[in-house]
Amino acid sequence: MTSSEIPILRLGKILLAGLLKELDDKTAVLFADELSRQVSTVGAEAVVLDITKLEIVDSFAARILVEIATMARLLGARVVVAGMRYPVAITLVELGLDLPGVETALSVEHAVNMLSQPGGSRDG
Amino acid sequence: MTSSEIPILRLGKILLAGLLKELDDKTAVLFADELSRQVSTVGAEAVVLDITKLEIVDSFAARILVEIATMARLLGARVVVAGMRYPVAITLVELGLDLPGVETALSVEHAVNMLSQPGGSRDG
Amino acid sequence: MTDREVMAPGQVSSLQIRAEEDLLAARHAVRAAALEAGFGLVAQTKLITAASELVRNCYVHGGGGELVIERLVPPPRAGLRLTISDDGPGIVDPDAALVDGYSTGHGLGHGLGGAKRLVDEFHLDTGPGRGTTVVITRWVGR
Amino acid sequence: MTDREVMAPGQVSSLQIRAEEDLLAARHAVRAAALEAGFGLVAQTKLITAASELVRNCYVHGGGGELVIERLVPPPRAGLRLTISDDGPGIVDPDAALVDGYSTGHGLGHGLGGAKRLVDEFHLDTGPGRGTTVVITRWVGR
Ligand SMILES: Nc1ncnc2c1ncn2[C@@H]1O[C@H](COP(=O)(O)OP(=O)(O)O)[C@@H](O)[C@H]1O
Ligand SMILES: Nc1ncnc2c1ncn2[C@@H]1O[C@H](COP(=O)(O)OP(=O)(O)O)[C@@H](O)[C@H]1O
Repeated sequence: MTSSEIPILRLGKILLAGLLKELDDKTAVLFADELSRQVSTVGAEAVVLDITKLEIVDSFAARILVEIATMARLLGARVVVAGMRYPVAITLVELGLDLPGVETALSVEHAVNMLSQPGGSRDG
Repeated sequence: MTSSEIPILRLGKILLAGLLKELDDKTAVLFADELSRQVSTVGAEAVVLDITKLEIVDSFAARILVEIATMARLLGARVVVAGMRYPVAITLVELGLDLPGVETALSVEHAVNMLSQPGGSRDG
Repeated sequence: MTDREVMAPGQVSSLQIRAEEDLLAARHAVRAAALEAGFGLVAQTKLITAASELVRNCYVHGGGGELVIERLVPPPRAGLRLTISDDGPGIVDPDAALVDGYSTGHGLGHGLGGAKRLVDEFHLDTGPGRGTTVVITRWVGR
Repeated sequence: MTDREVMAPGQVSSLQIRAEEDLLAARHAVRAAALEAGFGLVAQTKLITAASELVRNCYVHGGGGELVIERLVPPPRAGLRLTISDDGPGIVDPDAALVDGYSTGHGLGHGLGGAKRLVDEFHLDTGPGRGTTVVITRWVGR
């Protein structure tokens, strides 16, 4: 568990974080700080953000996801956003947002498989 | 050692440069000149910029890093920025900067491994 | 949660937007009303997301204000109408503000235009010094 | 380095920004004060970076000026306040200058808006012919 209340688990060189139902400003900032600290200290090569629980992704939350992905990329790690609900995907497209630079996977399992393949592409 | 005081080492077809704690205007310009000269004469295929020591990357330093990457790319070499400290990554994202077109790696070791894999992609 | 029992058809409820926590409360209130009104999962998500964008604008750009939730009953159709209003600085150029990517802050600038696309009816009433009022409506079963 | 001993709580120190080397000296002074005030690693980095942006602006756009470092003690909270001022040409449209990507020079245009996001309080006082003064504050432990 982290100070942001968002659990971050370690799976070898992969960090796995499960976002909660809601993503507010304060939680997001604490989580981003904690995650980048862990990427750096653990030497994580990839981060999987499990957003299965997230019911709403508005432009604010979308910005946060992109910022977290950018931060991890600057440190040299890949970020995969996994498990987006289909109403969320439909809504994001209608908002005109497409999470630039963020890789995606159907589920955490898919994300981990994708990351274990040596030839996995680096860009979403 | 180079005239810019930033050491540039050669590892086969890779040039490895270790930036210091601070990156000022004059050093940056001298370093960029020296680096592009060496990329060209050595026929380097890649450049690894080790920024492990760099404690602050403001928008000036970010511009320099992007300019060096662009310069090397124009000469046909890849550039990987390695070892960014996590407070620096957090701060850069808050500044709204993301080093476009610059590849990144967790450490120099990761960068060199990444560059030795034939299938390594070119963009982050 | 007793949220699901709060609104009968035709009823109106309102909520003050004064603090960061009110954004979450607003979302919960809209979700409860949308469930009650019988919206499907996608329609619900769209409406809550639109509300989230507008309530955040009301808080961030308008300095706070109010959300009114109105349950519309037939005739002509069942639906939900949300009114988000503030007495903030208003928007000087509303047409520009509706364009994707336009933001005077650190936002993505997709909130206003995006919210408009997510609902069936959208009315924006604003001007310099007049505050901002947005009324959005979504009908059930479309 | 004896930098770490220079500032007692409540103390004020100042530094002239006249040459390129002063940018480095300014950063060192802010770092020493931030360490002394008890900021964590991330907060320190944010504050020094914000100072670096503003001191560079003071030098590049303002033709040089002054940095004042003020150690704030409780009440209400411990913190650091930096005042960066110059008698340069000033900024004609401060709102535009705060927008990311706006630059009248060769910069990235993220300095002013970025610095604002990196601190807890930000005050910009400027106008054509009036010079530019920026006051930023960051509190310890947030
Ligand atoms: N309630 C409001 N009061 C004042 N200005 C507003 C309000 N809502 C929106 N605006 C203005 O319209 C712009 C665009 O809004 P929006 O599309 O939601 O983008 P964002 O909120 O991401 O900046 C805002 O940047 C702001 O200048
Ligand atoms: N101290 C200053 N004096 C005069 N103009 C300034 C000053 N600081 C900033 N500006 C103006 O504001 C613009 C935006 O500043 P900033 O966001 O820091 O971007 P940059 O410095 O990269 O151009 C500058 O290009 C300049 O026109």
